Amino acid sequence: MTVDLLYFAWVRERIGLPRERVDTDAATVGELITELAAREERYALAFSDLSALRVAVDQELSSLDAPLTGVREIAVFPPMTGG
Amino acid sequence: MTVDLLYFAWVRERIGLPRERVDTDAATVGELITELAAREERYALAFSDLSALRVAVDQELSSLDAPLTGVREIAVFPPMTGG
Amino acid sequence: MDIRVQPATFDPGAEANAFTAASRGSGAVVTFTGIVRDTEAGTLRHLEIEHYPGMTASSIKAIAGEAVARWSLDAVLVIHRHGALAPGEAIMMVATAARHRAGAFAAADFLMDYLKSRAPFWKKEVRTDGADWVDAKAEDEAALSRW
Amino acid sequence: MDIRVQPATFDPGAEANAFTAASRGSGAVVTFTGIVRDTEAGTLRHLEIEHYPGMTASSIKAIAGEAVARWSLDAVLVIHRHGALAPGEAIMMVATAARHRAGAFAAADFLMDYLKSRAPFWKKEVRTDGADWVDAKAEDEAALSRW
Repeated sequence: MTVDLLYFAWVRERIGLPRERVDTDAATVGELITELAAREERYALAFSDLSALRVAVDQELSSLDAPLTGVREIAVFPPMTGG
Repeated sequence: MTVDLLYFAWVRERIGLPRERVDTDAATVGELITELAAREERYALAFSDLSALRVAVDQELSSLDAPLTGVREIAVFPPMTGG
Repeated sequence: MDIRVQPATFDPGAEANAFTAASRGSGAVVTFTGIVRDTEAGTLRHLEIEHYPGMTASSIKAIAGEAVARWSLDAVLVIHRHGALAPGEAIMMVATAARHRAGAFAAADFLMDYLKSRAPFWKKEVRTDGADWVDAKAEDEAALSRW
Repeated sequence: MDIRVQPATFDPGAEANAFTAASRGSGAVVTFTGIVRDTEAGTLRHLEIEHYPGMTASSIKAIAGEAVARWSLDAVLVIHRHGALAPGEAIMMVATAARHRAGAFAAADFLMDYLKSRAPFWKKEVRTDGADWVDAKAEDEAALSRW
Protein backbone atom coordinates (compact mmCIF):
# COMPACT_ATOMS: atom_id res chain seq x y z
CA MET A 1 0.00 0.00 0.00
CA THR A 2 0.99 3.64 -0.42
CA VAL A 3 0.89 6.16 2.40
CA ASP A 4 1.87 9.81 2.82
CA LEU A 5 4.30 10.35 5.67
CA LEU A 6 4.64 13.79 7.26
CA TYR A 7 7.40 14.80 9.66
CA PHE A 8 7.51 17.75 12.03
CA ALA A 9 10.04 19.55 14.25
CA TRP A 10 13.26 17.60 14.92
CA VAL A 11 11.86 14.47 13.28
CA ARG A 12 11.58 16.49 10.07
CA GLU A 13 15.07 17.95 10.52
CA ARG A 14 16.72 14.57 11.16
CA ILE A 15 15.04 12.93 8.19
CA GLY A 16 15.64 15.99 6.04
CA LEU A 17 12.18 16.01 4.50
CA PRO A 18 8.80 17.48 5.51
CA ARG A 19 6.88 14.72 3.71
CA GLU A 20 7.22 11.77 1.40
CA ARG A 21 5.14 8.98 -0.08
CA VAL A 22 6.17 5.43 0.78
CA ASP A 23 5.17 1.93 -0.26
CA THR A 24 4.95 -0.52 2.57
CA ASP A 25 3.58 -3.89 3.61
CA ALA A 26 3.73 -2.99 7.30
CA ALA A 27 0.61 -3.81 9.30
CA THR A 28 0.88 -1.02 11.86
CA VAL A 29 2.35 2.46 12.22
CA GLY A 30 5.00 1.03 14.54
CA GLU A 31 6.02 -1.61 11.98
CA LEU A 32 6.31 1.08 9.30
CA ILE A 33 8.57 3.15 11.54
CA THR A 34 10.76 0.14 12.29
CA GLU A 35 10.94 -0.61 8.57
CA LEU A 36 12.09 2.94 7.81
CA ALA A 37 14.60 2.94 10.67
CA ALA A 38 16.21 -0.16 9.12
CA ARG A 39 16.35 1.51 5.72
CA GLU A 40 18.64 4.50 6.31
CA GLU A 41 20.71 6.08 9.05
CA ARG A 42 18.70 9.35 9.09
CA TYR A 43 15.50 7.43 9.87
CA ALA A 44 17.28 5.36 12.49
CA LEU A 45 18.40 8.64 14.09
CA ALA A 46 14.94 10.22 13.97
CA PHE A 47 13.23 7.10 15.31
CA SER A 48 15.86 5.91 17.82
CA ASP A 49 13.67 6.60 20.84
CA LEU A 50 10.11 5.50 20.18
CA SER A 51 8.93 6.90 23.53
CA ALA A 52 9.85 10.39 22.25
CA LEU A 53 7.60 10.05 19.21
CA ARG A 54 3.95 10.86 18.75
CA VAL A 55 1.90 9.91 15.70
CA ALA A 56 -1.26 11.06 14.00
CA VAL A 57 -3.17 8.82 11.63
CA ASP A 58 -5.29 10.65 9.06
CA GLN A 59 -4.90 13.80 11.18
CA GLU A 60 -6.03 12.29 14.47
CA LEU A 61 -3.66 11.57 17.35
CA SER A 62 -3.07 7.84 17.46
CA SER A 63 -0.54 5.27 18.63
CA LEU A 64 2.17 3.02 17.20
CA ASP A 65 -0.10 -0.02 17.24
CA ALA A 66 -2.68 1.63 14.94
CA PRO A 67 -3.34 -0.55 11.86
CA LEU A 68 -2.38 0.83 8.44
CA THR A 69 -5.34 -0.58 6.52
CA GLY A 70 -7.10 2.17 4.61
CA VAL A 71 -4.83 4.88 6.03
CA ARG A 72 -3.76 7.72 3.73
CA GLU A 73 -1.67 10.05 5.90
CA ILE A 74 0.62 9.38 8.84
CA ALA A 75 2.43 12.13 10.72
CA VAL A 76 5.38 11.48 13.04
CA PHE A 77 6.59 14.15 15.44
CA PRO A 78 7.92 14.85 18.94
CA PRO A 79 5.58 15.62 21.85
CA MET A 80 3.69 18.81 21.07
CA THR A 81 4.62 22.14 22.65
CA GLY A 82 1.75 24.47 21.86
CA GLY A 83 0.25 27.22 23.95
CA MET B 1 -16.21 54.88 75.51
CA THR B 2 -17.13 56.46 72.18
CA VAL B 3 -17.02 54.58 68.92
CA ASP B 4 -17.95 55.33 65.31
CA LEU B 5 -20.42 52.86 63.87
CA LEU B 6 -20.72 52.40 60.10
CA TYR B 7 -23.51 50.50 58.36
CA PHE B 8 -23.61 49.17 54.81
CA ALA B 9 -26.15 47.68 52.38
CA TRP B 10 -29.40 46.50 53.98
CA VAL B 11 -28.04 47.04 57.49
CA ARG B 12 -27.67 50.73 56.57
CA GLU B 13 -31.14 50.81 55.01
CA ARG B 14 -32.86 49.19 57.99
CA ILE B 15 -31.15 51.46 60.49
CA GLY B 16 -31.68 54.47 58.27
CA LEU B 17 -28.18 55.88 58.75
CA PRO B 18 -24.80 55.32 57.07
CA ARG B 19 -22.88 56.13 60.27
CA GLU B 20 -23.23 57.41 63.81
CA ARG B 21 -21.18 57.91 66.96
CA VAL B 22 -22.28 55.99 70.05
CA ASP B 23 -21.34 55.86 73.71
CA THR B 24 -21.18 52.39 75.15
CA ASP B 25 -19.88 50.33 78.04
CA ALA B 26 -20.09 47.11 76.04
CA ALA B 27 -17.02 44.90 76.23
CA THR B 28 -17.29 43.35 72.78
CA VAL B 29 -18.69 44.11 69.32
CA GLY B 30 -21.41 41.53 69.95
CA GLU B 31 -22.44 43.16 73.23
CA LEU B 32 -22.63 46.54 71.51
CA ILE B 33 -24.88 45.11 68.83
CA THR B 34 -27.14 43.49 71.43
CA GLU B 35 -27.28 46.80 73.31
CA LEU B 36 -28.36 48.66 70.15
CA ALA B 37 -30.92 45.98 69.24
CA ALA B 38 -32.55 46.52 72.64
CA ARG B 39 -32.62 50.28 72.12
CA GLU B 40 -34.87 50.71 69.07
CA GLU B 41 -36.95 48.62 66.68
CA ARG B 42 -34.90 49.57 63.60
CA TYR B 43 -31.73 48.16 65.21
CA ALA B 44 -33.60 45.06 66.33
CA LEU B 45 -34.67 44.59 62.71
CA ALA B 46 -31.19 45.14 61.30
CA PHE B 47 -29.54 42.86 63.84
CA SER B 48 -32.25 40.17 64.17
CA ASP B 49 -30.09 37.45 62.58
CA LEU B 50 -26.54 37.67 63.87
CA SER B 51 -25.39 34.89 61.52
CA ALA B 52 -26.24 37.21 58.59
CA LEU B 53 -23.94 39.95 59.88
CA ARG B 54 -20.26 40.57 59.30
CA VAL B 55 -18.20 43.12 61.18
CA ALA B 56 -14.99 45.04 60.65
CA VAL B 57 -13.08 46.56 63.53
CA ASP B 58 -10.90 49.52 62.63
CA GLN B 59 -11.27 48.51 58.97
CA GLU B 60 -10.21 44.88 59.38
CA LEU B 61 -12.64 41.97 59.15
CA SER B 62 -13.29 40.72 62.65
CA SER B 63 -15.87 38.85 64.71
CA LEU B 64 -18.58 39.57 67.25
CA ASP B 65 -16.37 38.53 70.16
CA ALA B 66 -13.74 41.18 69.34
CA PRO B 67 -13.06 43.41 72.38
CA LEU B 68 -13.92 47.09 72.11
CA THR B 69 -10.97 48.42 74.08
CA GLY B 70 -9.14 51.07 72.09
CA VAL B 71 -11.39 50.61 69.05
CA ARG B 72 -12.37 53.71 67.05
CA GLU B 73 -14.46 52.40 64.15
CA ILE B 74 -16.80 49.46 63.83
CA ALA B 75 -18.61 48.55 60.62
CA VAL B 76 -21.61 46.21 60.47
CA PHE B 77 -22.80 44.77 57.17
CA PRO B 78 -24.20 41.70 55.38
CA PRO B 79 -21.88 39.11 53.78
CA MET B 80 -19.93 40.83 51.02
CA THR B 81 -20.83 40.39 47.36
CA GLY B 82 -17.92 41.81 45.40
CA GLY B 83 -16.38 40.66 42.16
CA MET C 1 0.67 46.11 42.16
CA ASP C 2 -1.99 48.33 40.64
CA ILE C 3 -5.26 48.56 42.65
CA ARG C 4 -8.04 50.91 41.59
CA VAL C 5 -11.48 51.42 43.15
CA GLN C 6 -13.48 53.85 41.08
CA PRO C 7 -16.96 54.76 39.85
CA ALA C 8 -15.73 55.41 36.30
CA THR C 9 -15.99 52.94 33.44
CA PHE C 10 -12.76 51.42 32.15
CA ASP C 11 -11.61 49.63 29.00
CA PRO C 12 -10.69 46.03 29.94
CA GLY C 13 -8.87 45.34 26.66
CA ALA C 14 -6.76 48.50 26.85
CA GLU C 15 -5.98 47.76 30.51
CA ALA C 16 -4.99 44.19 29.64
CA ASN C 17 -2.67 45.37 26.88
CA ALA C 18 -1.03 48.01 29.08
CA PHE C 19 -0.63 45.43 31.84
CA THR C 20 0.98 42.93 29.46
CA ALA C 21 3.30 45.56 27.99
CA ALA C 22 4.46 46.52 31.49
CA SER C 23 5.19 42.90 32.48
CA ARG C 24 7.87 42.00 29.93
CA GLY C 25 9.48 38.79 30.96
CA SER C 26 6.18 37.19 31.89
CA GLY C 27 5.14 34.33 29.65
CA ALA C 28 1.55 34.19 30.85
CA VAL C 29 -1.17 36.78 31.44
CA VAL C 30 -4.61 35.81 32.75
CA THR C 31 -7.46 38.29 32.98
CA PHE C 32 -10.90 38.01 34.50
CA THR C 33 -13.59 40.54 33.67
CA GLY C 34 -16.92 40.60 35.49
CA ILE C 35 -19.82 42.04 33.53
CA VAL C 36 -23.25 43.21 34.67
CA ARG C 37 -25.75 40.58 33.52
CA ASP C 38 -29.35 41.51 32.93
CA THR C 39 -31.99 39.41 34.70
CA GLU C 40 -33.57 36.53 32.75
CA ALA C 41 -36.65 38.72 32.29
CA GLY C 42 -34.61 41.69 31.05
CA THR C 43 -35.79 43.87 33.92
CA LEU C 44 -32.48 45.17 35.26
CA ARG C 45 -32.18 48.96 35.28
CA HIS C 46 -28.79 48.96 36.90
CA LEU C 47 -26.61 47.33 39.49
CA GLU C 48 -25.82 49.59 42.44
CA ILE C 49 -22.49 48.76 44.05
CA GLU C 50 -21.82 50.09 47.53
CA HIS C 51 -18.45 49.83 49.21
CA TYR C 52 -16.59 50.76 52.40
CA PRO C 53 -14.15 53.44 51.27
CA GLY C 54 -11.93 53.27 54.35
CA MET C 55 -11.36 49.56 53.90
CA THR C 56 -11.77 48.67 50.22
CA ALA C 57 -8.38 49.49 48.75
CA SER C 58 -6.45 48.24 51.76
CA SER C 59 -8.28 44.90 51.83
CA ILE C 60 -7.71 44.39 48.09
CA LYS C 61 -4.03 45.27 48.52
CA ALA C 62 -3.70 42.64 51.24
CA ILE C 63 -5.35 39.99 49.05
CA ALA C 64 -3.26 40.94 46.01
CA GLY C 65 -0.06 40.95 48.06
CA GLU C 66 -0.81 37.43 49.22
CA ALA C 67 -1.36 36.32 45.61
CA VAL C 68 1.92 37.91 44.46
CA ALA C 69 3.88 36.14 47.19
CA ARG C 70 2.18 32.80 46.84
CA TRP C 71 2.45 32.46 43.05
CA SER C 72 5.55 34.62 42.47
CA LEU C 73 3.58 36.93 40.23
CA ASP C 74 5.43 39.47 38.11
CA ALA C 75 2.46 41.83 38.30
CA VAL C 76 -1.13 42.07 39.43
CA LEU C 77 -3.93 44.49 38.55
CA VAL C 78 -7.33 44.86 40.21
CA ILE C 79 -9.93 47.41 39.08
CA HIS C 80 -13.30 47.40 40.87
CA ARG C 81 -16.08 49.87 40.22
CA HIS C 82 -18.76 51.16 42.55
CA GLY C 83 -21.91 53.21 41.97
CA ALA C 84 -24.58 52.58 39.32
CA LEU C 85 -23.62 50.16 36.53
CA ALA C 86 -25.75 49.40 33.48
CA PRO C 87 -26.24 45.88 32.04
CA GLY C 88 -23.28 44.95 29.82
CA GLU C 89 -20.82 47.21 31.64
CA ALA C 90 -17.66 45.81 33.18
CA ILE C 91 -17.89 45.69 36.98
CA MET C 92 -14.31 44.79 37.65
CA MET C 93 -11.25 43.08 36.31
CA VAL C 94 -8.27 41.20 37.62
CA ALA C 95 -5.07 40.56 35.69
CA THR C 96 -2.12 38.42 36.73
CA ALA C 97 1.27 37.99 35.05
CA ALA C 98 3.65 35.15 35.78
CA ARG C 99 6.41 33.19 34.09
CA HIS C 100 4.16 30.21 33.52
CA ARG C 101 0.45 29.65 33.09
CA ALA C 102 -0.28 27.64 36.24
CA GLY C 103 0.62 30.50 38.59
CA ALA C 104 -1.22 33.11 36.56
CA PHE C 105 -4.40 31.01 36.47
CA ALA C 106 -4.33 30.02 40.13
CA ALA C 107 -3.65 33.58 41.31
CA ALA C 108 -6.49 35.10 39.24
CA ASP C 109 -8.90 32.40 40.43
CA PHE C 110 -7.81 32.96 44.06
CA LEU C 111 -8.17 36.74 43.75
CA MET C 112 -11.70 36.40 42.41
CA ASP C 113 -12.74 34.07 45.21
CA TYR C 114 -11.42 36.53 47.79
CA LEU C 115 -12.85 39.62 46.12
CA LYS C 116 -16.28 37.92 46.01
CA SER C 117 -16.46 37.22 49.72
CA ARG C 118 -13.81 39.29 51.51
CA ALA C 119 -13.66 42.69 49.85
CA PRO C 120 -16.24 45.15 51.23
CA PHE C 121 -18.60 45.51 48.26
CA TRP C 122 -22.35 44.97 48.21
CA LYS C 123 -24.49 44.69 45.11
CA LYS C 124 -28.09 45.80 44.75
CA GLU C 125 -30.21 44.92 41.71
CA VAL C 126 -32.39 47.87 40.74
CA ARG C 127 -35.07 46.44 38.45
CA THR C 128 -38.18 47.79 36.75
CA ASP C 129 -40.17 45.68 39.25
CA GLY C 130 -38.27 46.47 42.44
CA ALA C 131 -34.85 46.43 44.05
CA ASP C 132 -33.04 43.78 46.08
CA TRP C 133 -29.66 43.31 47.64
CA VAL C 134 -27.86 40.39 46.05
CA ASP C 135 -27.45 37.56 48.54
CA ALA C 136 -24.01 36.09 49.09
CA LYS C 137 -23.87 32.53 47.77
CA ALA C 138 -22.92 29.62 49.97
CA GLU C 139 -20.80 28.32 47.08
CA ASP C 140 -18.77 31.56 47.06
CA GLU C 141 -17.97 31.20 50.74
CA ALA C 142 -17.20 27.50 50.23
CA ALA C 143 -14.84 28.34 47.35
CA LEU C 144 -12.44 29.99 49.82
CA SER C 145 -11.62 26.62 51.33
CA ARG C 146 -9.85 25.70 48.08
CA TRP C 147 -6.96 28.01 48.96
CA MET D 1 -16.68 29.25 18.51
CA ASP D 2 -13.95 31.33 16.91
CA ILE D 3 -10.72 29.44 16.13
CA ARG D 4 -7.87 31.12 14.27
CA VAL D 5 -4.46 29.73 13.34
CA GLN D 6 -2.37 32.42 11.71
CA PRO D 7 1.15 33.80 11.25
CA ALA D 8 -0.04 37.41 11.74
CA THR D 9 0.23 39.33 14.98
CA PHE D 10 -3.00 40.16 16.79
CA ASP D 11 -4.15 42.60 19.46
CA PRO D 12 -5.17 40.60 22.56
CA GLY D 13 -6.96 43.53 24.22
CA ALA D 14 -8.99 44.39 21.14
CA GLU D 15 -9.83 40.70 20.68
CA ALA D 16 -10.90 40.44 24.33
CA ASN D 17 -13.16 43.47 24.02
CA ALA D 18 -14.77 42.23 20.81
CA PHE D 19 -15.26 38.81 22.38
CA THR D 20 -16.89 40.31 25.49
CA ALA D 21 -19.14 42.59 23.41
CA ALA D 22 -20.33 39.58 21.39
CA SER D 23 -21.16 37.54 24.50
CA ARG D 24 -23.77 39.73 26.14
CA GLY D 25 -25.48 37.79 28.83
CA SER D 26 -22.23 36.33 30.11
CA GLY D 27 -21.22 37.54 33.53
CA ALA D 28 -17.65 36.30 33.35
CA VAL D 29 -14.89 36.48 30.75
CA VAL D 30 -11.49 34.88 31.31
CA THR D 31 -8.58 35.38 28.93
CA PHE D 32 -5.18 33.78 28.77
CA THR D 33 -2.43 35.30 26.67
CA GLY D 34 0.88 33.52 26.09
CA ILE D 35 3.84 35.79 25.38
CA VAL D 36 7.28 35.00 23.96
CA ARG D 37 9.72 35.24 26.86
CA ASP D 38 13.35 36.03 26.21
CA THR D 39 15.93 33.65 27.69
CA GLU D 40 17.48 34.58 31.05
CA ALA D 41 20.60 35.63 29.17
CA GLY D 42 18.63 37.77 26.70
CA THR D 43 19.84 35.70 23.75
CA LEU D 44 16.52 34.90 22.06
CA ARG D 45 16.32 36.07 18.44
CA HIS D 46 12.89 34.60 17.89
CA LEU D 47 10.65 31.65 18.59
CA GLU D 48 9.87 29.58 15.52
CA ILE D 49 6.50 27.84 15.75
CA GLU D 50 5.82 24.96 13.38
CA HIS D 51 2.42 23.35 13.07
CA TYR D 52 0.56 20.64 11.14
CA PRO D 53 -1.83 22.61 8.93
CA GLY D 54 -4.08 19.66 8.10
CA MET D 55 -4.73 18.94 11.74
CA THR D 56 -4.29 22.15 13.74
CA ALA D 57 -7.65 23.87 13.38
CA SER D 58 -9.66 20.65 13.59
CA SER D 59 -7.90 19.51 16.77
CA ILE D 60 -8.41 22.91 18.40
CA LYS D 61 -12.08 22.84 17.39
CA ALA D 62 -12.50 19.45 19.04
CA ILE D 63 -10.88 20.67 22.26
CA ALA D 64 -12.91 23.90 22.27
CA GLY D 65 -16.13 22.02 21.58
CA GLU D 66 -15.46 19.81 24.57
CA ALA D 67 -14.90 22.88 26.77
CA VAL D 68 -18.12 24.53 25.56
CA ALA D 69 -20.15 21.42 26.36
CA ARG D 70 -18.51 20.67 29.68
CA TRP D 71 -18.74 24.16 31.17
CA SER D 72 -21.80 25.45 29.26
CA LEU D 73 -19.75 28.28 27.79
CA ASP D 74 -21.53 31.11 26.01
CA ALA D 75 -18.52 31.62 23.76
CA VAL D 76 -14.93 30.55 23.23
CA LEU D 77 -12.07 32.09 21.23
CA VAL D 78 -8.69 30.55 20.42
CA ILE D 79 -6.03 32.37 18.40
CA HIS D 80 -2.67 30.62 17.89
CA ARG D 81 0.16 31.95 15.79
CA HIS D 82 2.84 30.09 13.87
CA GLY D 83 6.03 31.22 12.14
CA ALA D 84 8.71 33.49 13.62
CA LEU D 85 7.74 35.41 16.78
CA ALA D 86 9.91 38.02 18.49
CA PRO D 87 10.33 38.29 22.29
CA GLY D 88 7.39 40.15 23.82
CA GLU D 89 4.96 39.18 21.06
CA ALA D 90 1.75 37.34 21.87
CA ILE D 91 1.94 33.68 20.79
CA MET D 92 -1.67 32.82 21.39
CA MET D 93 -4.75 33.63 23.39
CA VAL D 94 -7.79 31.85 24.73
CA ALA D 95 -10.98 33.56 25.89
CA THR D 96 -13.98 31.95 27.56
CA ALA D 97 -17.35 33.49 28.43
CA ALA D 98 -19.81 31.96 30.87
CA ARG D 99 -22.57 33.01 33.21
CA HIS D 100 -20.37 32.58 36.27
CA ARG D 101 -16.66 32.72 36.98
CA ALA D 102 -16.03 29.08 37.91
CA GLY D 103 -16.90 27.76 34.45
CA ALA D 104 -14.99 30.48 32.63
CA PHE D 105 -11.83 29.84 34.70
CA ALA D 106 -11.99 26.06 34.49
CA ALA D 107 -12.60 26.07 30.74
CA ALA D 108 -9.71 28.44 29.99
CA ASP D 109 -7.37 26.43 32.21
CA PHE D 110 -8.50 23.18 30.54
CA LEU D 111 -8.06 24.64 27.04
CA MET D 112 -4.52 25.75 27.84
CA ASP D 113 -3.57 22.33 29.20
CA TYR D 114 -4.86 20.66 26.03
CA LEU D 115 -3.36 23.20 23.65
CA LYS D 116 0.03 22.73 25.34
CA SER D 117 0.17 18.98 24.85
CA ARG D 118 -2.45 17.96 22.30
CA ALA D 119 -2.53 20.61 19.57
CA PRO D 120 0.09 20.02 16.85
CA PHE D 121 2.49 22.90 17.48
CA TRP D 122 6.23 22.72 18.06
CA LYS D 123 8.41 25.54 19.32
CA LYS D 124 12.05 26.16 18.44
CA GLU D 125 14.16 28.73 20.25
CA VAL D 126 16.42 30.53 17.79
CA ARG D 127 19.10 32.21 19.90
CA THR D 128 22.25 34.18 19.19
CA ASP D 129 24.19 31.12 20.44
CA GLY D 130 22.25 28.37 18.66
CA ALA D 131 18.81 26.91 18.17
CA ASP D 132 16.93 24.18 20.02
CA TRP D 133 13.52 22.61 19.93
CA VAL D 134 11.67 23.24 23.17
CA ASP D 135 11.17 19.99 25.08
CA ALA D 136 7.69 19.07 26.23
CA LYS D 137 7.49 19.23 30.02
CA ALA D 138 6.46 16.25 32.09
CA GLU D 139 4.34 18.62 34.19
CA ASP D 140 2.38 19.68 31.09
CA GLU D 141 1.53 16.08 30.27
CA ALA D 142 0.69 15.44 33.93
CA ALA D 143 -1.61 18.48 34.01
CA LEU D 144 -4.02 16.69 31.64
CA SER D 145 -4.92 14.21 34.36
CA ARG D 146 -6.67 17.06 36.22
CA TRP D 147 -9.52 16.97 33.70
